[in-house]
Amino acid sequence: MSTKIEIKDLNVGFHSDGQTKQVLHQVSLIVPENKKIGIIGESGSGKTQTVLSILGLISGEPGVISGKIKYRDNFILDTSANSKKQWKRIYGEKTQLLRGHEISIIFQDAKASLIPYRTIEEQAIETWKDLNGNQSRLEIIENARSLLEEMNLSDPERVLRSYPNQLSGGESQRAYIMLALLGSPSLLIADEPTSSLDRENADNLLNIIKKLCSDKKISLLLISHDLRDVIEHTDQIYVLFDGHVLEQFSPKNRTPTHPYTKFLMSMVDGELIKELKADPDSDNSVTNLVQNGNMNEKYACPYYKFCSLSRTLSTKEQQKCKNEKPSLEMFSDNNKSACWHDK
Amino acid sequence: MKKRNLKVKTVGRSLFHKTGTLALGVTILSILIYLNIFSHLNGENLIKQGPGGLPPQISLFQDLLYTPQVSQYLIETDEWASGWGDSEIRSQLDRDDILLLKNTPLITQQIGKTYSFRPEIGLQDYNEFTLNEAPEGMSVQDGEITWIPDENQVGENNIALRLSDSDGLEYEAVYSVIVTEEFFPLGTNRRGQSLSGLIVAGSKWTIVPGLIAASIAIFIGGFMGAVSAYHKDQLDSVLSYIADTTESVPALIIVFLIAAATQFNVYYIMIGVGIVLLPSVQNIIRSNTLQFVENQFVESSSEIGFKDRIILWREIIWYNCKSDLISLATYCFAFSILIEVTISYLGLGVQIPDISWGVLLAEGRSSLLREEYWMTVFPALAITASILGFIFLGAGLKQKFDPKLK
Amino acid sequence: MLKVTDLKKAFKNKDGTKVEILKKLNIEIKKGEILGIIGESGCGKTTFLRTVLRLEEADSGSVLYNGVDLMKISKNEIRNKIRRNLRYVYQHPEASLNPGVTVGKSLLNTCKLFHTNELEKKVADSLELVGLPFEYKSSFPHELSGGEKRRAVLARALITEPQMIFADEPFSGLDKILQARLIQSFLRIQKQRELTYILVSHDQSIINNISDRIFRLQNGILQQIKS
Amino acid sequence: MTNQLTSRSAWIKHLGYSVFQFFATMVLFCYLITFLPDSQLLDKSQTERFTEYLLILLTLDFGYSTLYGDPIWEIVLDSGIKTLFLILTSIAFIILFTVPMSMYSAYNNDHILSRLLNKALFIISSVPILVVAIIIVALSVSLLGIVPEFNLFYDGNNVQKVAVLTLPLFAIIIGDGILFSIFETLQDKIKKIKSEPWVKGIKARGGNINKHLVRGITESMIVSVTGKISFLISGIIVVELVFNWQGLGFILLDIFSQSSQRDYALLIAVMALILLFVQASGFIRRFTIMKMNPEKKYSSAA
Repeated sequence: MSTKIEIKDLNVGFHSDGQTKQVLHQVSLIVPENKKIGIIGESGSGKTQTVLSILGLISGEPGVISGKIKYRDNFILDTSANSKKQWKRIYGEKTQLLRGHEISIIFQDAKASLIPYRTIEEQAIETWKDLNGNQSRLEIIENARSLLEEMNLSDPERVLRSYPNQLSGGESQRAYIMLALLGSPSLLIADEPTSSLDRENADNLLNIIKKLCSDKKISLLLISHDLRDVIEHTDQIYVLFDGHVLEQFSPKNRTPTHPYTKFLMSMVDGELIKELKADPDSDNSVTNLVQNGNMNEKYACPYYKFCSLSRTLSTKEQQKCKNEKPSLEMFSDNNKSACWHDK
Repeated sequence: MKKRNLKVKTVGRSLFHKTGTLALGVTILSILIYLNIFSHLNGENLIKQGPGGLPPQISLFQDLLYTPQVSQYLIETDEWASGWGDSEIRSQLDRDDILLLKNTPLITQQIGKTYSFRPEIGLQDYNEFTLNEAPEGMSVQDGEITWIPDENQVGENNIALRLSDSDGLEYEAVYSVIVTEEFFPLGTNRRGQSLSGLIVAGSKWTIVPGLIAASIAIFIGGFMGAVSAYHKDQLDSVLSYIADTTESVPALIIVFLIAAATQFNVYYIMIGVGIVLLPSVQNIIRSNTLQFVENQFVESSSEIGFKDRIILWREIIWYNCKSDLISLATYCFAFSILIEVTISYLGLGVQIPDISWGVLLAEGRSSLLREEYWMTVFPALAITASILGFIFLGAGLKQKFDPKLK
Repeated sequence: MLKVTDLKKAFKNKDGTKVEILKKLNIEIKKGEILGIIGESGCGKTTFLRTVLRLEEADSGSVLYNGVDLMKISKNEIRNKIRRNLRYVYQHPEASLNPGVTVGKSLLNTCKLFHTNELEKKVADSLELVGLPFEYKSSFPHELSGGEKRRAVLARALITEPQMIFADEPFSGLDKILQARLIQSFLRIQKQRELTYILVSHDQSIINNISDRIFRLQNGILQQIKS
Repeated sequence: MTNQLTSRSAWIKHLGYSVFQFFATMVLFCYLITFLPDSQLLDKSQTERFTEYLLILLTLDFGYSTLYGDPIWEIVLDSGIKTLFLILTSIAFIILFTVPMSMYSAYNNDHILSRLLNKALFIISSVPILVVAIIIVALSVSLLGIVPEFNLFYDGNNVQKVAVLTLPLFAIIIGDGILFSIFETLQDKIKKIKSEPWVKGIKARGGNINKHLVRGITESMIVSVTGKISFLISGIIVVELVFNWQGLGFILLDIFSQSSQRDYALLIAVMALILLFVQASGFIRRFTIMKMNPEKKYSSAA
């Protein structure tokens, strides 16, 4: 089936006080047509940069260092094709065309992402004009109201006419999603939409997004730092840690192998906490959360410092973790994981 | 409680190198304090008396700030009156015909110091010049005039240089040198008072008035701002309304009013300056305190067991607003200098027998028309330097005490 | 150890209608246990904690702590005697640390309120207890990371040797690894100091596994789920 | 309630605030001038003087000026226009100067040039307005050979006319740091807007943010300039006196430096006009804030 977005070996870095800090290392990602893909990653894992690179919004120097991004079947970014100046220009132009029309994004805090001094109606019209759509005002408002109704909003009329600070949390979320879907995009990126919500509100927000995407044939790229969001609502999950893709698995068979994903699973299911509760002072392999190696040294495997699996291995195997970089290609069936010892 | 980031609104910005500004501020402040004490000790004999309107005796300043009068004459002999006496006729030459002296001569000298001047002659080919008229003791050696004035040559001494060009025409350039007993580095005003002495005496209005204005503005303004922000009740809206009203009246009018009402007593006027500055201090402290009151910080402090008084005055004001208060205080000092100079210039502040930089500027204004710039330039420099000193002091101290910038 | 009977609290919102947040709450907390309270955001769990500790005045009901009814005694008495034993860790610790002063100084000021001797030692012990290196004594809150700030606030709460810790969403908003380590420290400290925890959160995956007894707070009343 | 109704009542509320503040200040002013010692009015008690001044203020019949002879209305209008000219043109200059500069330095703020710009402005702005004015006069005398006096405007050649008009404006703008403070507020506003999450949202939706940036700048410009009017007028009074510009400041000084038979009616009239300028700009300021942020009417919901 045709792919919507494909990222191949993407490297992104930033200058910070002198040296260049690389944020994304050889990240590869495929979002197939009409599918829901999840990215799980904690703060500093580079998940936001991956999303921004698709939209061409990475600011700062040097930004995108190398890599390829393909949208449908033409390249919007190909650093190997031609000179830096040329591919940067093409990259800028193509993403400019995609933004809003083909790909749209909803950020973390819905209420803060709405224009404070415009009513929702005015914002819808402004968004539509920016995309130089040709519909008249009435059509746009009608379009917006039907979108809001689809998200089972009790009184779309009142929401359309009011300012963001008059709306409740749920209402501003739905209004924000409406604005994103107004340009009828073919790919919706949701960047941590549930991070300030409790479990229940998060679930019904994600259900709304899932329903809308499947009805309108929009493929979804969901980014979250909470594993439960991604497990229940997506078809394929990429695990990001410190700019590296550590694992790619589908939640159906629920058997991730990489120690980091296992650690996240144990936190979500609570086993680790049960063990900690049983004996807080024990330091068996699982509950020993101490650091491997020393703090500011760089190791080949990005997760080595926190990896509880490597503590149980012989020093020879540990050397492998420290010096040879595990790559995503070594995989069993469709569960790719970048670890030497987890098979 | 809504979580709000703790961006504290501060006055001024860290534009400059931290220790540099502080060092500069401290040096200027210490100079001012030294001048204050020095002028307080010397009192009367601080200001030396000399000839009126004397340009600065430091040669660099004199060249920059004063173009001396050099009158030029064409000398013709009148055959008819050959027997009768002075047969020479001087006809005035103005600058546009020819310029006899290209460089400007020094026109002042102290007793006992050697006066030397090497004139650059404007004529193309000329035999060397001779001194037609000169005070005793002045001699010319290979094109350089040298002379050591003694005590009975004090006052104006005319010097005339006689030149003749290739085709025999004779010219004369006449200028005068003023000899003084004392050394007047920056020259004197119309009444012959040494400008450097006047500036030192005038410096007494830089520190003390600022103290009055700053203490009123900082203590009362800070108190009102902190209390009204912390208790956020009816008091808050009343105090803010008063601050808004006081701020709506232009500061200078309040100062004029108080000056006229208290017969130009500068210390009362400084109380007025304090009142004028009070609203801005109050608003800044109020907005800083509000930021703390609105998030959990105050409640968590009271949960720990601190009394309200301690939370407001130590936890919020002393720990966090100290740097703002300091930079506001130094601004008050700078503003009080500015106001004192302005009202003294306009005649509503320090009156004539007394001395202040504003009065000097006023005198300097009239001498501007005679192109005597030193009476304006030096007081202006002194004022700007002291104000800049306080502002740099404020910026430096603020960076030193601001916890955010550590 | 702490018995809450018939606690009631209602809010008047803008258009005058009364909203009953807490309707006749009854709960008894035994010494040394970890009690978890789950509730959606906005169900009044923070109000419950604040009214028990009298940071907010309840409408009616009594809170017995070792026989003393906190509702009856004066604010000063609470501040001098009770506050040191019942400590409250806030939801956003960044907002409860004084940004203008070093961590060590904050701890010292808190310690000075209730103790007079060996202040420096107590500060060093509490830092070491929560797993913060000693050098952090002289660093400012804005120099600390999210996890470290939470540990500094915990150190400030522990310095007065309390018996009970009320914590509002102590672990939310942290990376899983930091969260695990913080939970581990919480549990170790509880073992070491025989503390009683009252943890309030909307995140069931932590509360279910960490607490001995769990209550759900819904439309104003507390139901027990697990004992 | 429809939007129009709420905005009209808010409009009236702001107007009421300004009018009340105007009268409160004027009454206070009338009371304060009773403290001015006046050898001619020794017999009159303060309360009598106060009631007399109040009467003048409320009935607005100022009659003839004892200082200048002709009717007060004429004097105040004539010099009022001159001062208003200075106020408006200096504001225009400030806007022309700060908007491009702040746009430039906000867009490339760590650029060496914009940091230099900040530093230079910071130092220049701490030079008091009096000193700046006198230096400008000194320069104009030595370089242009013109003594900038107001009457030159009538009988001088057009070079002198231009000099008489523009030199005071430079003094007003450069002196007392008004330029720097407005430049700084604008710079912060631009940076703040660019970092707002909803601006990033618009960019991500392919919209352009320029109209929001322009809107933010105009609002911040109007609010900061009108907020600084009373500070600006203080500066203008000094410049009027240094450049002998017969505006309201000139009259104020004449009245205050008199020691007896002060022209109190003229003083009240001049003060009233100055306060009118201040209150008008205060009203514009509050009105702009209300108009530019319509959501402020509704307190933020849960």
